[in-house]
Amino acid sequence: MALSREQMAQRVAQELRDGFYVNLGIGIPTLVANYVPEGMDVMLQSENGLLGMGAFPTEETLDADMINAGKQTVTAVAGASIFSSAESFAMIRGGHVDLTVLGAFEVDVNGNIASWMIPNKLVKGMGGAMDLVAGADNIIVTMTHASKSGESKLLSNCSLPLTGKGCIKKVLTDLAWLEIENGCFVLKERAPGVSIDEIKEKTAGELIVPDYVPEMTFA
Amino acid sequence: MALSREQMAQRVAQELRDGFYVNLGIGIPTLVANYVPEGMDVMLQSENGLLGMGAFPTEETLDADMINAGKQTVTAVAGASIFSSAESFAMIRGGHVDLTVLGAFEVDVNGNIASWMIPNKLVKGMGGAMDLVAGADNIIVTMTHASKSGESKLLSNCSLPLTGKGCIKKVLTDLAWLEIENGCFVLKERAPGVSIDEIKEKTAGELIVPDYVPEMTFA
Amino acid sequence: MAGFDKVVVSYEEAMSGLEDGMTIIAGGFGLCGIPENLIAEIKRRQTKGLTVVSNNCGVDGFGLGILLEDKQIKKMIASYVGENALFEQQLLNGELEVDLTPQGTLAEKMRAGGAGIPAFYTATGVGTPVAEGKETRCFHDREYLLEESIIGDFAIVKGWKADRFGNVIYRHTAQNFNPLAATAGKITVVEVEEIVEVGELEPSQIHTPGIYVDRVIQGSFEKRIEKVTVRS
Amino acid sequence: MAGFDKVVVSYEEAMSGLEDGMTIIAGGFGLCGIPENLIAEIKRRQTKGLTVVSNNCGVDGFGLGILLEDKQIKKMIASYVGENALFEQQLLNGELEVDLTPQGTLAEKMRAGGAGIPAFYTATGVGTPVAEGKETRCFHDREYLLEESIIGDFAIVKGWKADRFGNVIYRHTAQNFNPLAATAGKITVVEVEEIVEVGELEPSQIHTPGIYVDRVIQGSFEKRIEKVTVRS
Repeated sequence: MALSREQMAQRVAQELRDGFYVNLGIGIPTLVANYVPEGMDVMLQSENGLLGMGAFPTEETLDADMINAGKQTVTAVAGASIFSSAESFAMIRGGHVDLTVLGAFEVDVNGNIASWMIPNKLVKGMGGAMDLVAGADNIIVTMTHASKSGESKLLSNCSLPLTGKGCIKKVLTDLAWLEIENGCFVLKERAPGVSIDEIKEKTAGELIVPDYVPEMTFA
Repeated sequence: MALSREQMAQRVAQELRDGFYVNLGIGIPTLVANYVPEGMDVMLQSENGLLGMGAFPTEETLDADMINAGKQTVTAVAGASIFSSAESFAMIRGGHVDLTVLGAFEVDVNGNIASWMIPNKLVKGMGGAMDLVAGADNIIVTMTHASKSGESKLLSNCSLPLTGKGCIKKVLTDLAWLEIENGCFVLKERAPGVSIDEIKEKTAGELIVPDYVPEMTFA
Repeated sequence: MAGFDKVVVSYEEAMSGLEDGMTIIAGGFGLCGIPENLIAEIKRRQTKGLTVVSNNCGVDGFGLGILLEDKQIKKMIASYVGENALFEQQLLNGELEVDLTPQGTLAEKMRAGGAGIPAFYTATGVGTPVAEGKETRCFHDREYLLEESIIGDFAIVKGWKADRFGNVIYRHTAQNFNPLAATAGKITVVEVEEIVEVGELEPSQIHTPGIYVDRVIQGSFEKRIEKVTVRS
Repeated sequence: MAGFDKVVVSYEEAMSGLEDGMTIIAGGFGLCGIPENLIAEIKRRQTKGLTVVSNNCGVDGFGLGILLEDKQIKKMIASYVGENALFEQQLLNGELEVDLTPQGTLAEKMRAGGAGIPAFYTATGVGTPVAEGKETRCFHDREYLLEESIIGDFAIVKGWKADRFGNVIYRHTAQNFNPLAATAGKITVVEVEEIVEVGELEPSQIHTPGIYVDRVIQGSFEKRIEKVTVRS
C-alpha cells in the first residue's frame, strides 16, 4: 500500500544522521522533524535566518519576531543562532547544510526538479527553493509517485519550468525510494505491499530495477 | 615656506565636515585627527573593523584585542561599532566612507595614484590601500610635492605601479592644495610664502594656475 | 552641530525626499520585521510608480500590501508574492510588473549593492526561467549565473533598538533582510521600537553600524502575525 | 551520540588530518586575534608545502612567522607581509611564493568561498598589477575586476567564547578576518579563551554560527601586541 504522509516522513527520517544540520521544506518535509530517532541530535535550519528551530510556542511564549520560513511562529532550541538572510543563504549556497528535504511537482532522470511554477497558473514565486537545490549536495525530494489522475511525476524530462538542473539524487515517493544514477531512476526500496509492476507502471522515466528490491521497514 | 607635517594635517582637517565618517591612512593622515575643528564631530574608520576609533589607551586600559589598521593599540569612542574585515570593506568599497586621506609616492594628471610598490625594493603589500582608493569618492592624497632629490611627485603619468586608476581628485602637498580636473592639476591654494614659480617648477604634470591663487590660512 | 544624531521625530520627515518612480528596498520576511509605519507613510504620501524590492509584498491590508490599494507600486522584485488577492488582480491586469528572484539571490543582491560589488556568480537558478537573458559561466566545472547587485533610492528598515548615531540591533528572526536593506539605500531610514543612549549598545554586537543609516525614528508597532501556530 | 559537541581536548586532535600541501586559511590581523596555539601545533607537526591565506604573516618568532623557520609555507596569500626578516629572505631566495591581494578583496574572497559564490566583481585593483591576468568588465560605465573565491582545506580561527556546538563570538577588533575564515574551511577549527554552556550565547548575537565549525578547543593565549601605543 502507498505510504501515508507520516510514513513518508518516517522513511526520510531514516536518512538523518547524528549532528546533521537539516533544512525541511513545507509539507511532508516538515513532518520529518517528528521522527528524529531517539538519542540522535539534528538541528533545523530555517532559511529566514534561524539555525536551531524548536517546537511551536505556547500561547504565552508566542512572539511575532520569532517565525520560520513557512511564516509560522516557532521557538529556538538552546544553542540556536539567528542571523540575516544573506548569512542564511551563505550557509545554504555554500553547502554547509547537511541535508535538504523538499517537495516537488516533477523530477527527471537527469536530476532536474520542477517545484515552483505551473504555467498559466498564478505564480507565487520560488522563495528559497532554487537556492536550496543549487546549494545542497544531499537533497531528498518527497512527493507522490503519480498525480491524482495517475500521471507519473518521475519523468525522462521535466515538463514544467525547472527549480534546479541536475541537482537531485534521491527521491522518496509514496511508493518507492529511488536514487538517480547515470541518467536513470534506480529503484532502491518499495513501500510495504507495493509491487514492482505498479512502480514500473507509474514511472515514466527510465527505471532500473535491481534483482532484489527490499521493502521499506519502519521501526 | 613648505608646510610642516602638522600644518598639512591642519589643512586637510579644514576639509572635514560635521558628521563625516573618515578613514585616515598611516603617517600625516593620522595626524588629521588632532585638528578636528571645535564642536565638529567626525568618526574615524579603521579598516581592520572599527568605526569610531578613539585615543590611544592608557597603560591601564591597554588591550591586545583593540588595535587599529596601523596595528597600534587604540580605544573606541561611545557609539563605536566593531565588525569583520568583510563588513569593513563593504563600507569602504560601497562608498559609505565620506572622506579618505592617504599618502602616496606619486599622483598624475589622470587621477592615478602610486603608493604601495617601488620595483626592485622589497614589496610589503598594498594592505587596504587599493580598496580605499577604489571605494571612496572623496579622497585627499597627502605627500611632499617633490622628493628629497627634488623630483616632482605630481606627474603626467605615474612611473610606479598603480594603487588605483583615475580615482584621485584632491592633493595636498607641503607646497600646495591642488585639484585634478580634465587631465590637469589645478592650483587652488599655496602654502604661505611659497611662490607660484616654485610650485610650477616642482610640478611635472600639466599645471593650471588661476589668476589668483590664495595662500592657505590656518586658524 | 548635529554631528551623528540621526533621529527624526516625524514619519513625514523620515521619508522626506521620496519621489514618484523611485526604488525602495524594504526589510522584512512575510510580516515579520517589516517597517510598517514607514510603509504607512509611503501610502499617506501617495507616491506612485515605485519599484519595491522586498522578499514579500505583505498581505491584503497590511505591510507592503497597502501600497497596492492605490496602485503605488509599478514593479515588485521579490522571491515570493504570497497570498494577496489585490496583488494577483493587478498582476493579471498587467498593472503590476513582477521580477521573481530567488530568495538567496535577492539577499545577496542587496548585500552586494551595499558593499560595492556590482555583480556576482551563483549556481542558483541555472537552467531555470531565472536564467533567461543572463550570462552563465563555468568555474571548477560547474555552471553559474551572473547576477547584478541592487541599490535603492531609499531603504526602509525595521530595527529593535538603535542609538542616535544609527547603530541598530534586530530582535530574533525580525532581522532577516533588514541589515542587508540597510546597506543598500542611498537614503536609509530605520524605524525602531526603542532609541537607546549612545554607548549602550555593545560595539561588537551591533548588527547595522550607523554609517549605513541616515535617519532613525522611534515608532509603535502592531507586529501582525501571518500564521499564529501554537502547540497545545 | 556526540550530536553537535565539537569540543576537542588536545591541539593534536584539533589539527588532525592536516597534510603536506594543504591550504590553510587563518584569521587575525597583524598579531591581533590570531590562532596562536593552532599555528604552534602546525609547527609541531612539521607539515610542509602549505599554502597559507592570511592578511599578514605574523612576525619573526610569533604567529605565522614561526612556520617560516622550518620552511613549512610554500605560498602566502596576503595583503601585507609586514616586517619579517625571515619572510624577506625566503622571498628573495625564491623559497616562498607570495600572492599579494588587496585586503578587502582578500576578505571578500574568503566570505565568497564560504557562501558558495565562486567569483565576484570589484573595482579594487583595476589598472594595477593586481589586475594582471584577470578579466575586467564594465557595469554602469565603470571597470571592475573578476576575482575568484578562496576555500581552504583547513580554516584556523581565534574566538573569544564558544559553546560546545561551535557557536562563536569574537572580542573587540580581534574579530577581523576570523568569521570569514571560519566559513571558508573544509575543516574549521576554532580556538577560544572560554567554552561556555550551550544556550549562554544570545542567538542573535553569535558571530559565527556552529554550522561552520568542526572543532572547538579552549586554549591560553599570549596575545602579543605588535605596537604598544599609549597616551601619557
